[in-house]
Amino acid sequence: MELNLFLSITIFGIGIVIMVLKRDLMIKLIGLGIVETAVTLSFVIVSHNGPLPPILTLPIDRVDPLPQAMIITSIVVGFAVLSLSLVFVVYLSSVYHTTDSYKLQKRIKKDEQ
Amino acid sequence: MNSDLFWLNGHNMLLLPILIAVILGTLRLFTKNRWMNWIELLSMAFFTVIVLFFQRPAIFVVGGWSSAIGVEVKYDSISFWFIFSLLIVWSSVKMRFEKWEPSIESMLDYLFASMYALFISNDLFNIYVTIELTSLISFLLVGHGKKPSRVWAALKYMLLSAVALNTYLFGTLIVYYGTGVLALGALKLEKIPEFGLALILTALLVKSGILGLSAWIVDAYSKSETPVSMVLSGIVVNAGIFAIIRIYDILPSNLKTLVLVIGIISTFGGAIYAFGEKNFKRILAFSTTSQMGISLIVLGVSPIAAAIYAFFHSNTKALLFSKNGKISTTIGALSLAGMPPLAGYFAKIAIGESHPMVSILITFVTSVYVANLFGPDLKWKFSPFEIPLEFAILSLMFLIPFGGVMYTTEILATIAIGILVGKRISFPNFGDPFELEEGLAYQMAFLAIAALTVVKW
Amino acid sequence: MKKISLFVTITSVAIVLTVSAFVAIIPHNANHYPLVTELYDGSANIVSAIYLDFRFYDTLFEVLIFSIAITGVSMYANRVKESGKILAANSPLIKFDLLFLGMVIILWGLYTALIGHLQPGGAFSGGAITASGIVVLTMAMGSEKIHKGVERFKLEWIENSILIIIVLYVIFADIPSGFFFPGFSVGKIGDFFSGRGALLLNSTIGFKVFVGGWLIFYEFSKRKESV
Amino acid sequence: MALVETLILAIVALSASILFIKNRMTIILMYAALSTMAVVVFSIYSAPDVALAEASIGLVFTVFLYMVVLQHKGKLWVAFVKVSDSIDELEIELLSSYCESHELELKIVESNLEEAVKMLERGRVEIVAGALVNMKNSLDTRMTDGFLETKILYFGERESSKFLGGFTSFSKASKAFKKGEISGFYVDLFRYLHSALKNHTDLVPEYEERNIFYSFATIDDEPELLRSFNMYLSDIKKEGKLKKIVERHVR
Repeated sequence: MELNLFLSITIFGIGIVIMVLKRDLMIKLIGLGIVETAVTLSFVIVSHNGPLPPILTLPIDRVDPLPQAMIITSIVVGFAVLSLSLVFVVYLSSVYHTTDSYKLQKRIKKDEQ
Repeated sequence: MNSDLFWLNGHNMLLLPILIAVILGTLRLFTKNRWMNWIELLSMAFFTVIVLFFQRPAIFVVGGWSSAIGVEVKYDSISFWFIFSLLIVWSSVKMRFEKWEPSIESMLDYLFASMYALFISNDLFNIYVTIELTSLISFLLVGHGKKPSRVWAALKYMLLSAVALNTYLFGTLIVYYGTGVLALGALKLEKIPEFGLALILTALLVKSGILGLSAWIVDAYSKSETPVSMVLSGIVVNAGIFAIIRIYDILPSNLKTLVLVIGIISTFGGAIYAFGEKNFKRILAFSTTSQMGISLIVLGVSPIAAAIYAFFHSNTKALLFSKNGKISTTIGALSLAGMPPLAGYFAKIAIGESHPMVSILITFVTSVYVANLFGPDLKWKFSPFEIPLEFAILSLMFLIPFGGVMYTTEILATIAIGILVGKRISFPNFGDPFELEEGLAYQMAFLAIAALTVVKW
Repeated sequence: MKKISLFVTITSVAIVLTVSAFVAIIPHNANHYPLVTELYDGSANIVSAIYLDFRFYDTLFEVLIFSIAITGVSMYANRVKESGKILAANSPLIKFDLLFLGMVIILWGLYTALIGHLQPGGAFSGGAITASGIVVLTMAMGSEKIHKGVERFKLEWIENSILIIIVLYVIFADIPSGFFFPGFSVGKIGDFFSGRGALLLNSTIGFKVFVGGWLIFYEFSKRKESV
Repeated sequence: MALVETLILAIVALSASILFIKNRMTIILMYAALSTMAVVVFSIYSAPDVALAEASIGLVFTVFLYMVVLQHKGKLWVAFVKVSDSIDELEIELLSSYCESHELELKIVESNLEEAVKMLERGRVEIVAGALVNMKNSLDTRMTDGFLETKILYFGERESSKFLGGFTSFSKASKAFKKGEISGFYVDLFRYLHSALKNHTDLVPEYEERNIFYSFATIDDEPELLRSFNMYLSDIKKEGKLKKIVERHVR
């Protein structure tokens, strides 16, 4: 595979490892943001098959506009998911006073008994 | 529809329910009145039934562009079964007339719009957008209520499916990189890079409630409110399986075998987890994983059979999750186990034709955990919202001439033995290794397996 | 258990990376979109032509996603009991500078949103820039004074009713063509009134994104420093 | 284009270095730097729309949200049980000085004894204060070291007697004891003196047990909090500050 695409897949994997390794929920969300950045990067890399931006240019010497339009959609989707999960984290930490996921799971298990 | 009145041709009538649902959902935010529910029910039922009865199988491009630059939508018999089950479950949830705030009601309308749009979608990126919308609505529904543990279940669901959908997007990108098209109809002719298909398949399996891969399913189903569980298990869980059916015939053969294997694992693993459970909703959650595995097995036989199976399963599971009374629970449980006059039996015939032994085995494990559903707290009770679900379960009886009747006595005997075993023997209860980190680990492990199956060194 | 899952994750990510290094893809270099979309859609910026016209079907769901996120944030933030606020800048010079900067950013965002069919930009980035202008204004004036506007103008209602405008545009924009999604007049390329409904959609969706960003920031700034 | 490869490699290095960093603020700033580099890559690869959208939504507004939500000062949640003024003031002063020395913000929730213990078990608070004694079978949570010596007064028979007989206040326990509902109970000195001074109780303790200490109850899944608090107590004991504080409040 092309080098840039391979590097963006590497960033994808690192983001997921951050989501598993780190116990703090905020940092898990940062890892999710890194995953989304990697996807955006790979879309732009694939769309770049010509020198010029897709404004008033011939199809021969411009980039492919379709992946750019798609990734703008998914950037907005990522922002929506981020804000929702952030408000969930705020609510949970206002009840249990921690954002550490292990402690949170323990306290919720105790709370349900 | 061939008769165009004004500009309402087939294309527009196919898209009309989405727009009506969006308008109604937006208007619903401004009013608290209960009669608004009636308006929503009647209008959605009217426009959807028009589509279901008069629409012929067809492929449109939204807005009438050429297929290369527009979004392609496709209506066929698979879409028919899924939209039919969506309409039934959605209207039965609306008929409960819960005391919800307007925002939740409007979200149900948006959910109808997005699921309908998914069920007619024939474009990889459009499938992504609609699945994302569906899952966002379901996060909010899961967290609704007073308990904080619900919010934790919703957050877990959200993080897991966000990772899965980013994986899907990456796979879509790689498919587009190799072929240059997104429409599934045109993809059949191209030579598709299989790595991208492996990524897409992993993401869709995570969304479709397979055991382990979708680690959110147990908490999200067992902790949320009753109508929310009905919505999740009757409507939302169909999203993944529908998308898998759509992409099934462009999958390479080794990925098809992988789907079959994971289906068998999920069928029996989910059943084994359900054996030891005592909690009603947790049994049903594990049974959902098991049934989704069965529908993956059926998918190996024929796509339309899988669609019918999903139809039967969503109605049955919605009826069971309502936990309304003895009648509904008995009908749902027997239909789940595959009692001959009920829907589950005719849905299982598809397997029975090719390999009967598997069908008998599935019936046995299902009836073993179905026996645990009948607790002491069930009452003789009946509510009007059950009617469409029960009618839908009984309605597949008219398939007798097509499906044919086979193995009736064997299946009856198996159900009896299974229920006896479930009543007598008490199985050990395994804990649930389905927390957030484990779920991510399962996803990545399956992704690695799928990548190893498609790679050519 | 957690250690095992971490180990599994790292090994499988490594496996996926090694596999993807061996995957060979022949790039297709697709470029389906016509010259400057003369016949179909008059907008000079083809990305805007795609997500406001050719694939507006996807953008409709995208707008739905955004409004659902706003509803959810305000729904769940009301459950949080703690409260905080952002104080105004204390020195008048900094206050004036921040005010000026915020005004400039808001104007820039409006321009970006409105001109999206001729230049890079468009509804979503323009709306977000305007919302960050509101954030800068909040740093200057303090959160109470700014966020009075949210209650006063009933912003949520306006922001929701924009969806109806969009759906009506979709239904009634191009009746003669016999299809739902394309909009009205194509217009000349580079013209301000070009690109079918680009101006209407950019302004409405941009306003929706702006209000949505403001509402989200408002809900979070009421629960300042709570994580 | 070599510049783009170097930028993407820098993004890889930044995201990998996040794995080894603990501090949240640093991580968020590194994320901001990372997406800034991504924006530069987009604009080099002639994707101006994506660059603008990522810069405005994915970079600026997201970082604004993180900065607003993230707290810069930890909080210590304390469930406080009122017993009598002197011991209450003493405990408040100890907790607040501990918070000052550890840059924490003290949040106090007032409640009665059993609710406080329930909140502690459910993880709603991290410390319970309110004249709790660190002797066995008093509370089944982790107790810190003692900060003030007291006595335990036994009423009725000593075996099978519980702390306040399982009641929340001394008066209830004594009423129940007079009615004969409980065979016996024990209470710490301050609760006894408080109610004895208020309403002249005629109960006299049969037996008293010495070298018992007042202490705080901490939540059981945070051992580091317990350790730091014990270290703090031993430090101020060594300095002699503890003696001063105690003498200021308790005669």
